[in-house]
Amino acid sequence: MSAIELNIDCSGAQNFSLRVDCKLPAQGVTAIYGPSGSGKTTLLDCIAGLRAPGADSLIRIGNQVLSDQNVQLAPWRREVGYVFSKARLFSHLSVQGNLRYALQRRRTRGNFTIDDVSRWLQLDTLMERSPDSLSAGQQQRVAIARALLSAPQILLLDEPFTNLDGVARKQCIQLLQQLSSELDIPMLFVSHDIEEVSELADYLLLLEEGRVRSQGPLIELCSRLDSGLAQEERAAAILCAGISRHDEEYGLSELDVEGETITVAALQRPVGSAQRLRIPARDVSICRQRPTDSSILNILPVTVQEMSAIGPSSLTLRLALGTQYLLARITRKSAANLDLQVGDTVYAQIKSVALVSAPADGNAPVENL
Amino acid sequence: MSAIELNIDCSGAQNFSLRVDCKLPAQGVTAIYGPSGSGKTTLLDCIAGLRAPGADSLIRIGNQVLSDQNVQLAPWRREVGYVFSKARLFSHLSVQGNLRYALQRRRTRGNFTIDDVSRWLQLDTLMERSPDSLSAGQQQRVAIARALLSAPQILLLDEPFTNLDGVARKQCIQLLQQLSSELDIPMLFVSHDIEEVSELADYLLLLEEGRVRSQGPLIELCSRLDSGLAQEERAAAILCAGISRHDEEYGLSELDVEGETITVAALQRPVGSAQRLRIPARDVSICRQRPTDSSILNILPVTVQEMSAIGPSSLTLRLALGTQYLLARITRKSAANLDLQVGDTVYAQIKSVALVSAPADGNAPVENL
Amino acid sequence: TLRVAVAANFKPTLENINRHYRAQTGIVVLLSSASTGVLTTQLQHGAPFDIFFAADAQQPALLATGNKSRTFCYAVGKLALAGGSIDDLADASRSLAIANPVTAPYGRAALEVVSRKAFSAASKRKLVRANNAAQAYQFWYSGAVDLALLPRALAPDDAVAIPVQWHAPIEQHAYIARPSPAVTRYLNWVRSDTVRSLIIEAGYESCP
Amino acid sequence: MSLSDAELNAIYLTLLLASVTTAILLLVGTPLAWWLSRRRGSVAALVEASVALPLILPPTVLGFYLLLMFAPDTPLGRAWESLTGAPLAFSFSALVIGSVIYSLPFVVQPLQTAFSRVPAGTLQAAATLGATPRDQFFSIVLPMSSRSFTTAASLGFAHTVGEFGVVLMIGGNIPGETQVLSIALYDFVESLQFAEAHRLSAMLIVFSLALLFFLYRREDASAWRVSA
Amino acid sequence: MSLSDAELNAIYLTLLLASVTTAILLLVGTPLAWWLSRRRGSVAALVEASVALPLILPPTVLGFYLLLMFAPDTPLGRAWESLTGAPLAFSFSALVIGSVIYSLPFVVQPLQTAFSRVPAGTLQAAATLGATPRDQFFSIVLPMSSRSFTTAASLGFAHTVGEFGVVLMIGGNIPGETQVLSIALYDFVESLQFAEAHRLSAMLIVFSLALLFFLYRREDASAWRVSA
Ligand SMILES: Nc1ncnc2c1ncn2[C@@H]1O[C@H](COP(=O)(O)OP(=O)(O)OP(=O)(O)O)[C@@H](O)[C@H]1O
Ligand SMILES: Nc1ncnc2c1ncn2[C@@H]1O[C@H](COP(=O)(O)OP(=O)(O)OP(=O)(O)O)[C@@H](O)[C@H]1O
Ligand SMILES: [Mg+2]
Ligand SMILES: [Mg+2]
Repeated sequence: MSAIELNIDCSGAQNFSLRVDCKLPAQGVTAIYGPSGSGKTTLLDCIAGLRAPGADSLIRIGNQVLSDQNVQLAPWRREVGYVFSKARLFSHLSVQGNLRYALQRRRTRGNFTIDDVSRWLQLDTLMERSPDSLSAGQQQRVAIARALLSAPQILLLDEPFTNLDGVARKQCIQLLQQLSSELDIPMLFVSHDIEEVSELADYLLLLEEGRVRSQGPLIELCSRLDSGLAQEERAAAILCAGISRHDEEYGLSELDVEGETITVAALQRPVGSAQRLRIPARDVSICRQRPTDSSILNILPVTVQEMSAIGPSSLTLRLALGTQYLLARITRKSAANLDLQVGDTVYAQIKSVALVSAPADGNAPVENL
Repeated sequence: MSAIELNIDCSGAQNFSLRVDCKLPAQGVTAIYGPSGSGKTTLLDCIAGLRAPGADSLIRIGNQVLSDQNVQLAPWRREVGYVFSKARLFSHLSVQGNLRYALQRRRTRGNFTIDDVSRWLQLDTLMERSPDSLSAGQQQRVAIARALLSAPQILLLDEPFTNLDGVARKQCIQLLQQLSSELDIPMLFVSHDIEEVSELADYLLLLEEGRVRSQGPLIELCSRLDSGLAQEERAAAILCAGISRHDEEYGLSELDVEGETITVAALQRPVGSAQRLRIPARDVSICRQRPTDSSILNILPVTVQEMSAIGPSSLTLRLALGTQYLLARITRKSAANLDLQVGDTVYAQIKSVALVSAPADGNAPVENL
Repeated sequence: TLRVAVAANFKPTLENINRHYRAQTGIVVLLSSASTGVLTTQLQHGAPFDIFFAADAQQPALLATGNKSRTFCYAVGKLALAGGSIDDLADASRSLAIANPVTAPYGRAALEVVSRKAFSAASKRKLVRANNAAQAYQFWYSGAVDLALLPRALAPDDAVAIPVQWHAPIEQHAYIARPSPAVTRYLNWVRSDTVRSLIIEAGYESCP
Repeated sequence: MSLSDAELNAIYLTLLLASVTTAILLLVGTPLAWWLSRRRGSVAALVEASVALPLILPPTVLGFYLLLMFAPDTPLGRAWESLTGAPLAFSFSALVIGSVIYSLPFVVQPLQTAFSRVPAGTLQAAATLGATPRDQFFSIVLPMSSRSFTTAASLGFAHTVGEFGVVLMIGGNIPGETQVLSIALYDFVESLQFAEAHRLSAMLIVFSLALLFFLYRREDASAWRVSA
Repeated sequence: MSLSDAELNAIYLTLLLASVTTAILLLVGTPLAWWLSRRRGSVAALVEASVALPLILPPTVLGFYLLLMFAPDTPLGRAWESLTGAPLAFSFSALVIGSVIYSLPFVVQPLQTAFSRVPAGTLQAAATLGATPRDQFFSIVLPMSSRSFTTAASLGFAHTVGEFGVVLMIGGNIPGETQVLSIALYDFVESLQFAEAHRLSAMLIVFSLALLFFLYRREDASAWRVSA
């Protein structure tokens, strides 16, 4: 498997410095997550060649070296697509002009047209407009379209969805997911929104004060109680499942996870396809006995594997479901009431409507139950 | 009660036009919510005097007319604080220079200093820096500080939290809440994030294609199934509660809502204080009988008041709890299984950890259970 | 103090004259030089000059509007050829600079010389017109032209004198702009034999 | 290399003229450039064209027309004389006025371009903070255009130092009053005193180079710079 | 109002000279301004100062030094003559060279200011799309500086039309070859033919005003404008 290799030492203002030495997968989507000022943008800038890291730094994507002791490829040779956090459109060109600019300089990969991206991102009616007359969200969409059209070897996205509304954000996420898998372009994307991250990313790089706090596949990192992610208010576990049945009567689909069934809103994909599920820790509750007269459809037998305190009043539980893991956040009081211990087998109730599904491979419409 | 009166007709590019005729409360926080390109920024620009609406337009705040047929106050006379979606800092001044700029032109209200705001927004270490060398989130915080320092009569915020990380966002929201109530400055804020909206706003204005889709107090609008908000994936109801007891052993506080008890993470406020609670619809499940061995602490008896289909597979329920309302999202299948009917009395289970509390009046630390 | 305006080509000579005057009387004379045309225009519009030494006779006459008592001849100019012999004037391959015939009397005279039949062989040559006599000298000095027809007063010592009959006499007149005792005293000095010999020494002839 | 009294005087006059002219140019040119940068349409275009006009007239000719305006028997000349008691033509004041008119485009045009490039959003931000247009101008536009002020001032200053056609015509080359360095230099060349001319030119060049060099060398402060 | 042949010729020569000079100025000045706008430090400051230098020498004096350089027995003069077969001094080419040197600062300085104001972020965006610096320059910097090109070109053009000291010195006022309009006009004033001078000036002014007016009138397209 080819990798993105980063060994970067880059200093910023005051005594900030970015010091990163890591390998990231060279396919799929990697999220860069971390507090404001932790060096996320600096990292992308270094990869794009817009900031010059220290002379010993190494930046390699697959077998292409972008920068090492000997070579420092100029930004325009790096075949890097970059969606900046402020759109940075060319104000002297129309929207179409901006897109055409990218197209005229496009690299070999990819063969979609301006029409394609403008359909994907709903830019048709904006084509003749000047960037200055666009709303913030419209500008952001044009910037994404422009970066896509340049058919890069890798796509860098700096908080690309901030100005988009819920619907547009969803569409964008889905689009990028598809493109990443269909065109095999790796993407690095910066976000402050852990939900966004877990919907789009396969791999995660956590930055803190210019250092790597932790890194790993999203699924693994999400359910690890020591990764920092489980501490987040919106912590969630990711499960891999397969579609086992469609229930047309109620507009539902059933998924198989480690032999158990999880019911979600109807998926438009054939039985047998793989599917990723995101299950927020706060949507999971625990009971000793399987409830019978509840609106909750998804109740899974799990084993308490680990318990970790979050603040003075709550606990995060790591629950084993076969070889996979769920997270649950409950109060210390409930844990005491239930007399919960590591090793106990309990039922995890998941409000089915809380399932957020991210297709593991393209095409499935992201519809939430 | 004084009001903000808006009667605006303002045309933009192509055939977009903003046509708004509404009254908003002149205190507290009003959120402007709507899809990208629906005219949110245009509305703020009109209020600030940065765009000139049609000649018949009326903009009045309390008893001060900013614009009508006769007067059109210039932007610099409007005493409007504006946090733009792109920070728009003065690049020739340092951070401190930017803040001082606002201070030197401040209006009569408010008497906090640069030190105060820089403490609130953690700008101390950035004071000497040039805006260009700040990260996106740092810039945004400086912009908020600058607008606050100008001690405006009204504060306009255009997606002010987009570049902030989770922690900073929370702090900012709390800060603005406090300032709004302590200094009695009304705020209009634009956001794409319904969670942000329901945490901060008292009142809501929903825009769609330049028209008011609906408006009203957040609490009312949130629980109305026809407002559009209940359709959102993240729909939530807001409840007003009072603190009734602190449970020191488990770090919890008990709240009284319509005679029922809701348990949340410990609140640092005296028994008797009022407290707002946000309860996402997807966190509420229904059962016919009160479960006994569950980790869920909050189980309330409610009456099904209304049921409305969301997509092919789910329903949103409006549940009456005394004079207030809860929302619950369940699958059609569950409803069928439970044979749920309007008028039924059932138990609503709320995962206590899902409670997001917004203090109705200042000071309480926002800690989630 | 006296303010005296002087055409550029006479300036070095007049400076010399004034040095003597100052040595004798202690009176400082302020010299302002420019082209005759400029100075005339300035005098027409109130320039604060007492006396004006022009490079020709017309412009003082113009200023005096017929009042002969305000003008007088102070020198007669001579031409000299720098850079070659008289025969070279007939050689079209040798470039020649003259002062502008439209504005400068020395230019007019030089044109008359060049137009003589004897030099018609070179009538097709490129005639470089300097703004004034001094510039014609600069052209020659810089090496940009081979020959220059210059006022004797400006020409280098080895320049060849041009016979005065070859062109109309170049009478240089002065105009008394603001008569006063000081002016009269100065003019008396200018007309003295000492000065006349200084003028002749500088390469002019005395007035008829 | 010693200087005669007349030369010292000329240098003094030149520096005085150039400084006064540049100061006035900035005072007059700045609001004019600001106005032009805010306005579009025919009136502004006409004003803009008129500002550039002095450029296309040869300086002596421009000087000639100015002389026609300044002469004691014109309305302007009369008004000036009755106000100040001294005639306008051939005075230092006339030189200043002439130089200002002549060098105006060199100051107005760079400033206008700079002003029109201050982002509208930045000014809007200042306006919402309570800055009146006047205040916006002084607190935002001016400091953001400082580089163009250097350009404008140095072009204006240098051009006034070097300019001689207008000065000669309306000043009359009077030593100690209106004889500036450029005219003195011109005089040397005209009277074929080339050695003197070389000496004066060399001085002028060295001095100006040094001045301009220090003007342009002002490094901008950011030590940390973005590449690309 | 009829024109003599000589005048028509002078007009033609003037327009030719100004056009050629402006074209060369833009060709030479643009890369120079670009280089200066990207560089900081002493070398750049020195170059910048040198570009501004021709301004401070009176045109005739500048012309005199240029003439010394152009004469047939100088290296430059010799090289030119052996290349083109004709002497450089008093040729149209000499006029062009002189005008270019004299007007260079008016073109370089506005362009340099404009170039240095193109936002770094915009160029970075272009670079990540694969634009080489050259490409960035032509596709981003040039179109974004169009307003400054108007300024630069009009200052350069107008200044060449009006300039006569240098032209007179190195051109030699040869009718049909180097006698441009400004010299013809100057001649009228010198020889006190004021009526002729007025006529020619009026023509020049009307023509230039019209030209500049149309140049400056180009409205920018946005009908929709933000106030404040
Ligand atoms: N151009 C610059 N010059 C100097 N220092 C900079 C520059 N840009 C950023 N920094 C500093 O480097 C650090 C990291 O900044 P960076 O922009 O990479 O943060 P970030 O993780 O992208 O934050 P955010 O989420 O707020 O965008 C910050 O302390 C910032 O102030
Ligand atoms: N300066 C402008 N000139 C012309 N049209 C504009 C301008 N700014 C915005 N518009 C148009 O007006 C409409 C509303 O824009 P506005 O910026 O108010 O949207 P918004 O609700 O703020 O969207 P977003 O959430 O994307 O920021 C859009 O169609 C937009 O293209
Ligand atoms: Mg960033
Ligand atoms: Mg907006």
